[in-house]
Amino acid sequence: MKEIDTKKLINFSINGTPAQAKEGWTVLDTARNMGIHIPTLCHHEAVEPSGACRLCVVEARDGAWSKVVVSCMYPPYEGVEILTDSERVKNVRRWVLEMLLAQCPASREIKALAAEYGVKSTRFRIKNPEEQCMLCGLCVRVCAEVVGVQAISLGSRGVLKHVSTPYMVPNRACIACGSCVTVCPTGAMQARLDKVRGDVSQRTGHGFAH
Amino acid sequence: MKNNANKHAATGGENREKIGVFLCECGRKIAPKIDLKLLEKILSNDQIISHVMTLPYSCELPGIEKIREIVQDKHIGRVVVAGCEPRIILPKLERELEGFGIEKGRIDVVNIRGYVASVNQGDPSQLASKSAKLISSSAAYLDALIPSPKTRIEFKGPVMILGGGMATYSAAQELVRQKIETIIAVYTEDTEDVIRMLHESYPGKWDSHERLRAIINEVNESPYIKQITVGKLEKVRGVMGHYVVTFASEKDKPPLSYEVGAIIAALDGEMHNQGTDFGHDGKRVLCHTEMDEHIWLHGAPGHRVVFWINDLETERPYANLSARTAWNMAIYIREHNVFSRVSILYNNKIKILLSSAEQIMSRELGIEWIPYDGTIRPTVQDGFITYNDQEDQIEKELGWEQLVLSPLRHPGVEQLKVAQILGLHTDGSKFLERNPQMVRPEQVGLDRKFIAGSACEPCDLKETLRQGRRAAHKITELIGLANEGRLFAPSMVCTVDQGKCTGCGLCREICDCGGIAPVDGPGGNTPRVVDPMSCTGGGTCAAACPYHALSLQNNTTAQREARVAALARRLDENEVMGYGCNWGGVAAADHAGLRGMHYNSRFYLMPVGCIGQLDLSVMGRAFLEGANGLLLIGCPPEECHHSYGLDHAWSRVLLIKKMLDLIGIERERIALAHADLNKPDQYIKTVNSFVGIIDKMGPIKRNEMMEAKINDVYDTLNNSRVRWVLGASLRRPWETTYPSDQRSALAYDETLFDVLMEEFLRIRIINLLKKQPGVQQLQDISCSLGEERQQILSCLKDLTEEGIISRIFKDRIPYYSIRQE
Amino acid sequence: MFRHNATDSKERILYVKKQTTDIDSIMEKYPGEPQYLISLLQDVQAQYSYISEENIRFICDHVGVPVTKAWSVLTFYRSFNIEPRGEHLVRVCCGTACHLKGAERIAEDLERHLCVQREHTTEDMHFTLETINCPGACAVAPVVMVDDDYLGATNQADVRNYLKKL
Amino acid sequence: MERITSIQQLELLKNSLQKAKESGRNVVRVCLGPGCRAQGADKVAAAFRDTVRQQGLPVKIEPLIKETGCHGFCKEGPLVTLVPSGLFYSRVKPEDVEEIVEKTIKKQEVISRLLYSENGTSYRTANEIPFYKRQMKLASRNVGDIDPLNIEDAIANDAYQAAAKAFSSMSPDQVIKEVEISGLRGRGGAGFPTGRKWRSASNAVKKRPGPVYVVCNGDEGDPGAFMDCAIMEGDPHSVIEGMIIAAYALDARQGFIYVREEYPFAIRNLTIAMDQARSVGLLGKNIMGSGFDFDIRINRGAGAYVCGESTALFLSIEGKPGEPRAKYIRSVERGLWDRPTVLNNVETWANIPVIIEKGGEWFSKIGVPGSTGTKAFSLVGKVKNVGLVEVPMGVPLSTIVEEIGGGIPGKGAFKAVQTGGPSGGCIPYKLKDVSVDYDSLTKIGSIMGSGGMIVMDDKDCVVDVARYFLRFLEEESCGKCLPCRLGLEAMLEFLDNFTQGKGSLEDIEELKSLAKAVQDGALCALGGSAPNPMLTTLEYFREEYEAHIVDKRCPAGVCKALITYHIDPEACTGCGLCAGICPQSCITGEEKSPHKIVQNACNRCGLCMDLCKFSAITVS
Repeated sequence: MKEIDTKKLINFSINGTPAQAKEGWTVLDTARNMGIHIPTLCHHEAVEPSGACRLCVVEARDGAWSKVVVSCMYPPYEGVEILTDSERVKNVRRWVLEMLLAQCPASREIKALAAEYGVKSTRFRIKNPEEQCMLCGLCVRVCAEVVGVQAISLGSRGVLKHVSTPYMVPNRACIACGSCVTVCPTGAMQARLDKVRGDVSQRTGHGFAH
Repeated sequence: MKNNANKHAATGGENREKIGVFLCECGRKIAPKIDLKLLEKILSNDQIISHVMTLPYSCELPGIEKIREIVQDKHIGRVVVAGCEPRIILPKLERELEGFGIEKGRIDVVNIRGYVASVNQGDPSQLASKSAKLISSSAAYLDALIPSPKTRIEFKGPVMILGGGMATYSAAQELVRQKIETIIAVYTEDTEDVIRMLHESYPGKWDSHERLRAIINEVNESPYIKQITVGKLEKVRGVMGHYVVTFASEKDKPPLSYEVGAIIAALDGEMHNQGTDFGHDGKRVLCHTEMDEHIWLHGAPGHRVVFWINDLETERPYANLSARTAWNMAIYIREHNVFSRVSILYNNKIKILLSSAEQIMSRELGIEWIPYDGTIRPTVQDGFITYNDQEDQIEKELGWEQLVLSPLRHPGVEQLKVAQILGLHTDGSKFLERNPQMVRPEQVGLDRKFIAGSACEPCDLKETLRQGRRAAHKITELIGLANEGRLFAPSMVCTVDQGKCTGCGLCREICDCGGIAPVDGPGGNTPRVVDPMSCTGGGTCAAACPYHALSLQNNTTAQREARVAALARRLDENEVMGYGCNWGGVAAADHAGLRGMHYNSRFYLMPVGCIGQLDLSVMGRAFLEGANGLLLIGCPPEECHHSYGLDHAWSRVLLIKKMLDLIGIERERIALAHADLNKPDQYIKTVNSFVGIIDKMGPIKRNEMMEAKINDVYDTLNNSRVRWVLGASLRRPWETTYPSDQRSALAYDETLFDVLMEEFLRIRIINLLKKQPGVQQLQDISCSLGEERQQILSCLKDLTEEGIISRIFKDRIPYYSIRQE
Repeated sequence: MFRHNATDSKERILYVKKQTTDIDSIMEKYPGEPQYLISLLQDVQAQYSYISEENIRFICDHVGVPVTKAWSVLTFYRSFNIEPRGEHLVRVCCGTACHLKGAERIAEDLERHLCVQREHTTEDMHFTLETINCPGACAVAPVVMVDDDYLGATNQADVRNYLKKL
Repeated sequence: MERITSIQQLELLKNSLQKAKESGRNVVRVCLGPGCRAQGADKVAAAFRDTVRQQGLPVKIEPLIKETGCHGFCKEGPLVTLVPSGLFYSRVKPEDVEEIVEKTIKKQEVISRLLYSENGTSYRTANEIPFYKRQMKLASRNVGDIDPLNIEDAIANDAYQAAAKAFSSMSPDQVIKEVEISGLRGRGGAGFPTGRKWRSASNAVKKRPGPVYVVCNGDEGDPGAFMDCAIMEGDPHSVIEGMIIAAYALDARQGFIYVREEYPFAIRNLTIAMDQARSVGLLGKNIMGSGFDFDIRINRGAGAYVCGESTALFLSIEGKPGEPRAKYIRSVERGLWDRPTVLNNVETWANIPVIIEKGGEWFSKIGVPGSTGTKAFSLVGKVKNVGLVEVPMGVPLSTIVEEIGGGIPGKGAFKAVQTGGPSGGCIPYKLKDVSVDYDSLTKIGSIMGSGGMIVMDDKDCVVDVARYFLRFLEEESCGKCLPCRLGLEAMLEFLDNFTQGKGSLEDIEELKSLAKAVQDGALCALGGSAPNPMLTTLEYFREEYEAHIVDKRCPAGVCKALITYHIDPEACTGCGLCAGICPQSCITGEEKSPHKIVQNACNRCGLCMDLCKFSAITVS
């Protein structure tokens, strides 16, 4: 358990409304507790935040200083002003969504979210029209943190990054619980699950599992 | 009926713990779709719920802090969170609330988001009332919990490594390095003997001799080691932490017993030669082990040796292993005899990976790798082997003076016996399966049995040694935890009530995780204990126990009955309930919820760990409390995470169907289905179709007579003889077909039906007599039950003889009454 | 075809022996802690030129890391190979200085010449073509490294000729 | 050598070693920096050793052959310096060695052929050469002088004196204070004041007692930069000493040096230096008998640029993939294994001993206010004197490029300088007088970065350079956050379009907006600064972008889609080489008469141009 002083309150503001947070809360926690909506994709309550999708960005202002931060990880401090829908923030979200439309054109969820921000189409090259995965890594984090088996991992890096199992063969460490499917924000894991778990009924002996 | 209501439900009594319910708004996902205000109001009328509250997000830090606060202020002991998927969020809640008096097992999460808000269309108040029913049933489930204390595991005694495989030494090395007392049971104490015998299981490993010698010496010199040479393993008793291992000894002496804390089985598989296939004669055409022996005796040959990797031709998947062995031997031969010529002939379907250093080595040593076209089999001739060149498709010949074939691998007869004694189910020729079951998260990473060596799956010596080290690592970890007092058995495992256990052995027979072990007790039968570190908590054994002696702690049949009763009582006539297993039905329903797929809102799903956990009594209870239909949704066939839960549920459902039929209720009111978590649309079809079936039939016409009959059915389901006979039909781990074995299916079914009828009648009579105190004539009984007198008479006779009822003659007419104690 | 004279082959064998160190002796150099995963992988890679499925399991066991974790490390870092590498490693520097002086054209030419994509190995397992970022020899850009030798201020023809001699 | 068990002993040892050094013995220093090595310096050194051994010279004359680190003047390598005469020979070949031994060492004659000459003047010693004249060496003070594999040589050159001073006469707090006074800013790129970093780490430990780590960032990933490599190779002791001092100030017990794998010699030299230091009691348990324990481990990078980012580097040391995490809690508070950690760049560490020895006051007077001390640069690209330079902060850019670097070679014209690697910006010719310090460079949109300085002439296309850096970062992006992984790809798509003559002027504004989103949204500095090269080139060379988009032409003649190759019929001798090698077989012509390129078959691979011996192939 982290040593947190739960009594101390931090006063700041979100979109001009006064907000109070306790130590250890993030901006997102506080905003949600107040009923303020911030869009997220890679955030899930059951696992640690990773700050990968950058959709939950907000602008933090303190006098003349201003910075775009991710609300799912940013700890508010006394007096900071948080704007959840400023122009800078919207600019980031719009571009991210437009690029996402090109990255995972097959995802209904992404399309719906993009439409909310007025992004209907994308100018960028669509590499794979079937793609749904945005590589937020939620499946990997759930598998490690909640299920505890670490059957999948993020392989490679940069544009080649992908969710995979070692040597691209079904991993026998997988317990076929489907938690990854349940948390996937874009529906991509549904298509990938069979590659991870393989043919469960044929499973015997030892695989890569530890 | 009322006296039945609490038959298997725990009575909370005076110090019943308070239950708090927390409802999540979950942003836009729950709040606007379900009228949470109304839901709060409905729930506050439920007597067992003492506090209801709505939170924006129960699962995030602000929400959790609020829950902690309320739990402490209001002295709440059990918590229901109504939000999203329990599979995902429950571990976090358990972790966060553990220090606040809410131990594992005292939290339940109801997925109103996935089962109500996002899949059902309807106005928010309707959805609120549906949610309320699910939440109330969950509260009843928690209310019936009698918490079991945590079991601390301690290791009493050293670690024993038996089986005599090569992994013995690597495991022992690791253990003694960690200063853990170790006993190794081997067949020979002589190091050189061990190395001489190495080729039996791992031919061609000359390069490893030195290393192996070093390991054995290190082990032997350690003060923590005790080496014993023993005979056959006779029996193993006890559970992890305290085993008694008994070996046979020479004729007149008593068997040797050792008390140990943990066991590692080092089991090496065997290699058999090809018999006469492929021209095998043991002299010119040999197998790997024979070649190794040949070199051992006569040195490296100075002629042309051809290794043919013929595993694919004998339909065995270990070609790469054979190729490695051949490569090792080839190097040795070339290095030790410059006049030798070595070629390795392999099927081009095998992918041979050589590092660049090995490629250079191959070239330097002049070892030829020859791939051939795998579609055509090479033929062995005297001095030649013909093969089809993959490049030009020409049949070519390769000359040989010695031809070495791949061996046939076998787990070994002795090894299989040892495995069997350790509680593993073995099948004649199959390699030992390790961890075939996929268990629930809290047990992930726990090894239930520690086995290392090529008897599990053919492997290299290095891999065997690795497995030995790994087993030792795992044990070291456990012992370390235990020494710190931090090693506890998982909370949801089976326990045996020794008072009820008769030692019939049914559970041991159907248990696949090897968690049920016999204990030596007085008398003829051997009562059972459960090794909590081996048990995977599937619970089908508990559901099968004829005497309710086994139970799944913190997740008992009583709790499930309470849940099913609470829900059934609240359901409207046109509503249908179902149980989904955590891995199949529930997961598929979660998935459907996630994707927002709509389906019939009159279906109520309850979660269960494995569909096999559902006792007959749980199913019966549903109908007893007013359900009109019960759907059980498990994993796809052969994909049960607890081995055979679905198959066992199948047998139980069939029995219920028979019972329903007996009392004139449609058989279709209970059904077994399976769902793949990744196919939510299939799940929806299942649900919609079942609701349709029930709709067509309408509600069960319940009158007093019918209620009494259902009650009798419920009692029959708890009858130990019925359960025993059913137990005979449950699928055993060695059976390879689903549904279970069909041999003499009809004869069995008839027997079962006879038993059912008989026991049902008995119970009806008993219940009738119980209900109407005083004495009754045969005629009255026959009349009230609507059965033929003859049958009743014989039954009455038996009951009287058994001393369950008493018979009084008045005017030479027998009057029957229940015997009062 | 396989005739060697005795002394000749003995020498060669000694050379070969030096090349393959047992993976166990590599692992013994490092304590079994997760932080040594990368160092171990590097040493194994240096020894075997690639990390095989088998070896990764040994390493993971030794440092106590699940294979999936090691897999993401393995694929994240560019210097690890999961398939055997060719006998000679041809590395074209694509650092800024070299880029300005036409490294890209040399890399393209090598792709054509060896009939292989960059980061891949020729079919006869002779050459592996890679691009690297900067070995620090900007003064003599463009640079191509063949195994451990630098070819400085080079051009397409020089590289081809050098490779021909190997 | 004996173990040093007290500070006095180190002093005595130093004095005796210095005396031996001043005895006037002949020394031959062969530069084995990466540049010289690539030009065959190792063969030169071997030739020296062979010759000396074969000749069996008398003890008085027999020179000591020292293989030193990079001397800086890589262009003229391999470099050989002779002590005590100070003669500086350049472009030495193994064949010259015998002559040098015969003439210069035995007879003190100068071989003028080997002296460096410029504009008709030849220079006898290094200090006279314009390249060295304007330089001031602090961080690289011993690089090129000492034999990095011999700790005695380093001790004779005052290594470990500063550590001794700190141990004997300064409190940990004073050490931090001294660094604060010096005004030293991190040399790794961002320029965070080192003293402040140490101070906050020290405070963080007080708040959360426990282990604290000292880390040296030698993951010099910027393509075209090799200063850190030169320091680690040439003077590993200065880095080790700097870390010891910081460890003393922060009471750290364990240090890490993270070195790129591409620098095998740096790894080797550091390892040997550390082994030697350990064996003489300057590292490890009970350093110099002071009772202070500190040890360092080397971690080899494994080919990931992003591991230069602090959080990624820590993860990499911990044995994980180097994916940065958000730095809302700074790494001095939660770094390696979640413990307070001080991470500095190689050059910063090398500066520490100087500051402790000569005082922060003294150091702060070098350079300009706000940017004190010196900075090492690797001067590469289209410049005459390619090499490693170290100058005081605040020197105008033109001084570095034109005076030290000797201007642009050949007919080219000075067009721009790219500083700060892929995260930096392009400084155009018109701003050539900008003072090279942290703040001035940031003001004009570039950054100091780790010190790569790439000079470009009119044959270099800025769009292509911007694209090159983006491409580089796209390959090196860890791929965790979307603005970086997708944003760089998207920006690259824009630039690809430009280099192919597609796109419109509105796209430039859109691109700027996207760049802003990437800057704002990216998780770490790699993504956040990735648009810099493109933004600065857009700012200063907008007309070149417009030429690509509107006129469909690449002024520098680089962008493949917009150029054509021609054969100059006057220069062509008809040797037929190009026709023979053309992969498309699109060059035709009779032997001994000018050839021609069939344009529609040409795929513009440039092979013909690169290989033509008569420079007959031109681009337009």
